[in-house]
Amino acid sequence: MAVDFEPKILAFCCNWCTYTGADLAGQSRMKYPENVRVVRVPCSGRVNPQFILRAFRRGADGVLVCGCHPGDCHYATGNYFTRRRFMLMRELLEFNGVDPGRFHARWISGSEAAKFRDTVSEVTRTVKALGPNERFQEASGEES
Amino acid sequence: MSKVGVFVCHCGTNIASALDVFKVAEAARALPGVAHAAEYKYMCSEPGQQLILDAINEHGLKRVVIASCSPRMHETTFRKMLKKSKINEYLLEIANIREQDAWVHADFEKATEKAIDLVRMAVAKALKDEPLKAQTIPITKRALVIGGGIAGIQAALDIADAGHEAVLLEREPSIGGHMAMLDKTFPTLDCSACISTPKMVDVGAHPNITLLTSAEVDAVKGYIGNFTVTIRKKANYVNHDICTGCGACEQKCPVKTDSAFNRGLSKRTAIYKLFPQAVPSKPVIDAESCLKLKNGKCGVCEKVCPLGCIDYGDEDRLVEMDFGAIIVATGYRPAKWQRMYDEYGAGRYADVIDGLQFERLVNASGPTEGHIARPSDGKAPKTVAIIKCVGSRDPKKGHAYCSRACCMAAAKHAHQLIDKLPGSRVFVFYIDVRTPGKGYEEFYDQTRKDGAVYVRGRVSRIYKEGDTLVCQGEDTLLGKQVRVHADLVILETAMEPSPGSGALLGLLGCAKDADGWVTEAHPKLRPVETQVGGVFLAGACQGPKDIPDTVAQASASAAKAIGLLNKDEMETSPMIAKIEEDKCSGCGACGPICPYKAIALEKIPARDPGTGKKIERLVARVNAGLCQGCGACTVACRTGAIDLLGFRNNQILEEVDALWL
Amino acid sequence: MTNGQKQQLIRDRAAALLADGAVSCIVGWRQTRFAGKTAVCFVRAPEDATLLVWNEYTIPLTAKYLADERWTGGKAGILARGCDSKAINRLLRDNQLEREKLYIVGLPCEGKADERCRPCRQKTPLVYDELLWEEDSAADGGGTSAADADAPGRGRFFRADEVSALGIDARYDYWEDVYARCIRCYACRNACPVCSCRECYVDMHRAGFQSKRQNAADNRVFGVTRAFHVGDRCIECGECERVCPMGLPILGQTQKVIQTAEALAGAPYEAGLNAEDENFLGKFDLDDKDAFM
Amino acid sequence: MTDHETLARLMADADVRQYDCYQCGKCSGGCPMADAMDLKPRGVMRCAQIGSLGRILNSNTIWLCTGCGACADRCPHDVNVPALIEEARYEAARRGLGRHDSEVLNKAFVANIKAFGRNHEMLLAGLYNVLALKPIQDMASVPHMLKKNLIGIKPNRIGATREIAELIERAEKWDDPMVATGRSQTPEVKK
Amino acid sequence: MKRYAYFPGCASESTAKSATLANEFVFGRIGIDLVEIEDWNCCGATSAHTLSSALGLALPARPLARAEADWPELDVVTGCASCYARLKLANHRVRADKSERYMVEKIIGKPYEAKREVLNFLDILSDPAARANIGAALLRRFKNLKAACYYGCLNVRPAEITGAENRENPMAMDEIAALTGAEPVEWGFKTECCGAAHQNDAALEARPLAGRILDNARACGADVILTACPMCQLNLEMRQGEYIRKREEKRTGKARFPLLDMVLPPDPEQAIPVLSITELLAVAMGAGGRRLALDAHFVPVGRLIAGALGGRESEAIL
Repeated sequence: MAVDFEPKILAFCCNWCTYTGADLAGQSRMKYPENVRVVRVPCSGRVNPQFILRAFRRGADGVLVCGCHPGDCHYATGNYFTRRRFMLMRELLEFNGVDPGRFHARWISGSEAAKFRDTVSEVTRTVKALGPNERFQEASGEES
Repeated sequence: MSKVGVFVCHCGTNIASALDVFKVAEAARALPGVAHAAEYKYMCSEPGQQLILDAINEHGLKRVVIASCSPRMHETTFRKMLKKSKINEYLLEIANIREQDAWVHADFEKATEKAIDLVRMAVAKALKDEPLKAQTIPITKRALVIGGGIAGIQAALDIADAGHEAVLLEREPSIGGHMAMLDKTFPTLDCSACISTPKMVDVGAHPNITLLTSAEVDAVKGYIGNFTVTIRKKANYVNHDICTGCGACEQKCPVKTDSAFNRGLSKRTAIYKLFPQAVPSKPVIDAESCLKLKNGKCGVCEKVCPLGCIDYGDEDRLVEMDFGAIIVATGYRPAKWQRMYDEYGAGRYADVIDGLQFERLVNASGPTEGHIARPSDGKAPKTVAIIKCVGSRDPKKGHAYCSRACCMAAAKHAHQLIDKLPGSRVFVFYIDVRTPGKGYEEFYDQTRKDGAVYVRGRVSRIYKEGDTLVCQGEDTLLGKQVRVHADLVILETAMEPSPGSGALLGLLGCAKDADGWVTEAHPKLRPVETQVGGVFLAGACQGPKDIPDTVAQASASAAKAIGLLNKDEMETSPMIAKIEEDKCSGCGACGPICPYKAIALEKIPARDPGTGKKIERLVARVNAGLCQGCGACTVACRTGAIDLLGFRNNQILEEVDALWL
Repeated sequence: MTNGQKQQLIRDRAAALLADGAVSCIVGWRQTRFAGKTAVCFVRAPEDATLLVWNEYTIPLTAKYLADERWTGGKAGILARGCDSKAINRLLRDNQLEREKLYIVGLPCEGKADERCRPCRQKTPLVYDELLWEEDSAADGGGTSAADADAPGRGRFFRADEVSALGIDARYDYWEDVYARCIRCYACRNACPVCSCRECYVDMHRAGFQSKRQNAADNRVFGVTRAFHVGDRCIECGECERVCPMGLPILGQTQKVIQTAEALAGAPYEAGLNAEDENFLGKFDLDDKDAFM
Repeated sequence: MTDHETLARLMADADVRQYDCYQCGKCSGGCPMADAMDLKPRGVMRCAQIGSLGRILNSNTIWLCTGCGACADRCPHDVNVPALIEEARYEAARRGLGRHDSEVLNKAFVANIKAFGRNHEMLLAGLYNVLALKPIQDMASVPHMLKKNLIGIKPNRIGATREIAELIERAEKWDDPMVATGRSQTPEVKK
Repeated sequence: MKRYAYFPGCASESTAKSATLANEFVFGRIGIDLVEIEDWNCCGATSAHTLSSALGLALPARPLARAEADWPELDVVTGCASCYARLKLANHRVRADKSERYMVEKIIGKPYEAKREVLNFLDILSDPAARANIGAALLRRFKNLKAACYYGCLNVRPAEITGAENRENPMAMDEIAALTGAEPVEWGFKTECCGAAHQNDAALEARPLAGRILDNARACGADVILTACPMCQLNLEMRQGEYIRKREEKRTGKARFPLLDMVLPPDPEQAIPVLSITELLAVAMGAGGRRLALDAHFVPVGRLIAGALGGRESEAIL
C-alpha cells in the first residue's frame, strides 16, 4: 500500500442537519481532511443503498451516510427508515466481503460541526488504513 | 450536448486565497457538456449576476453551475436571477467550494483538486436537471376550528375579525369548554364566566362565524389550502331553527341523570341546556337517557313545546365543507384518577373530588349555589386537604409530565376555601411549587400568608376513619409521617389529551407524541404549526396549558391561518415525488413510508398483457399538495417508478459516477 | 396416507372443481420427461386432472404463475403447500393477486426431496379454502427438528451461516467465485414468488442503477441489490437457488437479510405469514438497534 | 472496595437506580414502620443519592423494614426501596453492623429449622427472650396458649432434618463470598 | 373434586390450630382436596432471607420441588401470607432467572422448574366453582355482623410476584364473607402491614402497627376482623390485651404491671375478635363446637357469634 494513498470518500448528507453542520464547520473554520466529497440530499431517507453499491463499484474507498438524529428528522420519520436500511446494508456488505471500515453512517445535527469534522477525520483515517478499495470492481476493471 | 455554463466565485479572497479558482474554471471548461466557464470576484453581487445573465445570452447556455458558497446561502438568490433569463430556474446546480472546501482545508493543491471534483459532480447533475415549474394551488378562504373551548373561540374570533370565514366545531351542545366550568381564574380571580361568556356571545353573533355544535369531524381529504372535511352533525332531536330556548321542555322533563357539566355533583333532565349561559342557548335531547327515545314512552317535551321543535326522528347528518386552513383546539380532559390510584380510594369516597368538581362546588351557578358543601353529607368541611400532581409527574400510574396549571389551581382553591370558610384549615400537599407566570408567585405567596399550610410530600394513601378521610403522607421537610384528618380532599389531577383527539389527529394526518399531545412542526420555531401543511394547533391539545397561554397560542395560530387565507393561491415546491405509472406495479411499498400520507393507490385503466382485454390496475399516486419532497419513498420502490424531482435517482448516480470518471 | 393416495385425492378434487365450474383452472404439477423433475402446469378441463401429480419431486412453487391469471374472469384454483401459501400472502400483500379470485386447495406437505426444504417450518398452508388432508406430524420428510436447528449448517439460515463462518476475505472470494460464474440469466428473479415488479430495474431501457454488463463485479452488484430488494419479503422457499442453471448457492444473500432483520428488531421475523404485515423495511421501531450514534 | 463502589454494587444487585427517585416522600408517607425508623425510605434513597452508604448501613431502618412493599408499590418512579434495604442488610451484616436483637432472633430461627426442619414457636420465643434478655416479652400469653394447646413442648420434627441441615450449610456457603466465585460479592474487611 | 398440593406452614400445628381445623372442615365441605406436601419444611419466614438470600430461596424451594416431583399436575396452596410470599417468590425467581434456578437446584439437590403456580386460600376460595360450592354448603346466616376483612400485606405485595391487581382495596375476602350474611365494612387497613415479622426482635417498634389496624377497624364499625393468615391473626389477637392496656394507661395515666395481662382478659368492650375467614365459613356451614377450636381465641368470640346467629344456633357451636 502506498504511503501517500489519498482515499476518495463519498458522503451523503441530508440538507437539514448534516449538510448544515458541514457548512457550520466551514463557518467555524474547522479543518478536516480533503478526502471527503459531499452529495447533498433532502433527507437521509432519500439515500438508496444502491447508491452505495454504485459508489463502491466505481471505486469509492469509503462511503459515509449522514442524517439528523433519530427523532429530529425534518420530515418526521425519514431517518428511522434510513437507520433500518443502512444497519441492514452494513451487515449485507460485510457479508459480501466489504470491510466494515469502508461504510459508515452517523447522525450529525446542524449544530454538530465538530462532530462532522471528527467523523470525516475518523472515516478518512480508517479508510486510509484499509488501503485502496479494489473490491466490487476488480476482475472487470473496465467501465460499462 | 446540452450547454452548461460554469461560474466560479472568488468570494473576495474567501475562496480565492484557499484554492486556485482559475484552475478550477479551466478544468471546468474541459468537462464534457460545458460550453463556457468563467470566474469572478463576487458572483452573488449585482455585476456578478449580470455576468452570468450575459454569458447565458452570449453562449446560448442551457444550464448553469455556480461554484461558490453553500447552496443554503444563495441558491434562492441565483434561482431568482435565472427567472430573469431564458433558463428555467431549476436548471441550476451549486458546487459548495466555500463552506465545504476553501474554509475547511489548509492544503491549496488538495483544496483545488477537491473543488474541481465538486464542480464535475455539479456539472454531471446539472446535465440531468429538468425544468420544473412551481405549482400554484388555490386556497379556499375559510378556516375550520375544531373545538369550542377558549382556544377555539379565540382563534375563530381572530380569523373572523380579520375578514375570513370561520367554522367553529364543537361536539358538545354548547361552546365554552372547560373555562365555562371554572369559577374564578388565577391569579386575578376574575370570574371565569364573566370573561368568557361575552366571547361566546360574540361567536354566536359574528357574521363571519358559523357555529356547529353537537358536531364532529368524520373524514378529512385534501391538503393545505384545499381541505374537504366531512362533518357529522349529531342528532339532537330539537329543531334549533325555530326553538327560542324558552325552557318549557326542561322544566317538564321527568328524567334525572348525572350532569356531566357539574361533574356528577347534580342532576339534569334528558332534554337540557349544557349550562344556563350556553351558546347556542337552546336545549338538546340526550338520547341515552330520554324515555321516549329509549322505550317510546313519555313525549312530554313534545307536548309542552309551544313551537313544535321536538323531532324524535332526528338523525345524524353528514355535511361536506371545504376549508383552506384547519386549527386543532381539542383541549384536554382531567385524568381519570379513579383508575390510577387505588391508594386514594379509586373513587369510593364521595368526599375525594377533583379540582374541576371543586370549581363547580364553589361556583355560584353550580349545584350548591356556591356553598362549599361536601358531597357525602352536605356539611361544610372544616379541614380540607389539597393534593397536587395526581396523575402528573407519575410515570408509573399516570404521566411523566407536569400538568403546569395545577400548582396555581391548587393555590386558587386554597385561597377560595380560606376565603369562603373562615376558620377552616387547608393543607396543600405538594412536591414542588411551580409558579412561572405573571403574578403567579405573588398569588401563591399570598395564599400561604393567608394560612394555607403547604406540606411537602406526595400523599401515600387516603383512608376513611369514621367521618373523616385520613391523608397519610410524609412531611418531607420535617422528615415525619403526617396524617391529616380531612373532611374534604381535592385532587389536582393531570391534564390528558381530550378523548377522541387521537382519532381526529389520525384523520388529519398529524403526529402525536407518546402521551397523545399534538406534535408541533418544530417545538421552538414553529410551535403552532403541525407537521401537516395548513393544519395549526391551539391550546391544551398541544400539552397542558393555562388560560393565558392558551389564548396567546390561539391568537398565534389564528395569525398563521390568516396569513394563509390572505393569499389567493400559493406556490408549492416542485421538488416532489413523481410516479412513472407505466413502471408502477401498485405494490404499495411506498405508501407506508410517507410521513405525510401523500401517496395513495388508485385504479387506472390498462390492458391485460395476456388477453389484451381492458382492465383496471392499481398504481400509486402522489398528492402534490401533501408531498414535502423528502424522497424516502423512492428507496422503497424496487423498480424506481417513484422518483424525486430535483434529486432523481439518475442525477445522484451521475454525481457519484462523476467523481471517478 | 401415501403419496399415491394423496395424488388421487388431488386429481379427484381438481376434476370436481373444474366440472362444477367453481374454478376456471387448477395450477398444480405434472411430470416432465425427466425422472425426478416435475413442472407447474395449468389444468383447465376436468379430464386433464389426471395429469396432476404429487410426489417427493413436486417441488416448484405454484403461486407466482397465478399473477398472470389475475386479469382473467373467474376463480383460479391453486394447489398450495405451506410455502405456496406464504407466496400467496406475499403476492396478496403486494396487490398482485386478489383473494376473492383464488380458490386455494391446501395440501399439507411432508417435505420434498430438496435440502432447501429441510428447515421448512410451515408444512400446512396458512391460507386455504379447503384442506385435502391433515398434516401428518409423524412424517419426517424434511423439516428441522429441534436438534437439527442448532446443528451447524442445518438450521433455518444454513446457507448464510456457511458464509458467515468465513473470514472477511474468504467471504469476498466465496462470492467472487459465485458471481464469476453467474450468467445473469435472471432465472432466480423469474422464479422468485416475491419478485413482482411490472418491469425489473435490470431490464429497463436506461439501465440506471445497474450496468447490464456481465462480469463478476456487476453481477455482484446485482446479487446484493436483489437481496436488498427481496430480502425482507423472502419467504425462504429456495426457489431462486433451485432454478439457477449454474447451480450457484445464492440463497445465503436473502437468508442474511432475514437473519439481520431479526437481530436488528430483536424479534422473530418471517415474511408471508399473513397478507397484512408490513415489510421489515417498510416500517420502523423507535427502539431499533442503532450503531450510528 | 470504596464505599462508592460498594454502594454502586448494592444498587446494581438490588436493581435500583438512586437517581430515579425525586424525593416526593410517598414511600415514607405510607411506610407502616416509618415512626420508628431513624432513616425513612425516602431518606435511604437520599443517602444513596449523596453517596452516604454509612448512614444507610448504620440505620435501624434496614432492620425494621418489614418488607411489606407498600413503598415500592406506590412509588411513581418504581423504585424498589425494599430491595435496596435487603442488599444493605447483607452488607451491614458482612461489616459486623448487624442489629443485636435481629441477629439473635434470625440465628435462633435458622438454628431451629436446622434442628427440626420446622419452626418450633415456643422454643424460638423462649430462646429469643433468654438470649435477648427480654424475659417477660409476650409471657402474658403463655398460660392461655398452654391451656388451649396452642403451643407444645415437643417439637414437630420432620424426617429429613439432616437434609435440611445440609441444605442450610450449602446455602450459607453460597452466600459466603470466599466460597462463591463468579458472584459480585467480594470479601469485606470488618471495621 | 379439585386438588391442590398443600403447604400447611409451621403455625398450622400450633398457634393456628383453630384456623387449621376450620380449613379442613371448609375444604372438605366444598370439594377441595388438599394433599399435604410430604415432609415439608419451614419456608424460612422473615429470618432466613434476612440472613442469606440463597437460604431465603432454597428453604421454600425444597417443598415446592418435592410437590413438583410428587404431583406435577397440582398447584401449591398455602394458608399463611408469610409462607405464601416466600414460596411465591422462590417460584417466581426460579422461573425468571436461570442462574437463580441453577443455584436453588444446587442447594436443595433436586430439580425444580417452577412449572406450577403458588396460590393462597383466597385464590382458591374465589374460584367461581369454589364460590358456588360455598354458597351451597352454607347452613347458617349471620345477621348484623360487620366484618373488617384484613388481607395482610404479603398476600398482595409485591404485585410483580403476586399478580394482585388491587393492592390497596382487594375485595376477594369481602365477597366471600358476604356470602355468609356478614357485612364487610369499608375500612382503610386491608393491606397495611401488621408488623408480625418483627414482633420478637423489634417489639417496641412493631406493636403500634397492629394497634392502628385494630383502631381503624373499630372506628369503621367492625365487630370482627377476618384474616387470611395465621401470623396476622395471632398478631392482631394475642397482643390486643397489651395494646388496650397501654392505650388505657396513656389515657388515664395509670400504669399496670404487664404480667397482669396473664390473668385479666382484654376488656370485652374494647377488644375486637379476630377470626380466620375459614372459621367464619365453617361456622356458617354448620361446624359444631367440637370440630373447631373457637375457645382457643385470645379474644373470646362467643358473644360475637351468639349475637350474629341468635342464642339457640350458637349454643351448638360454642
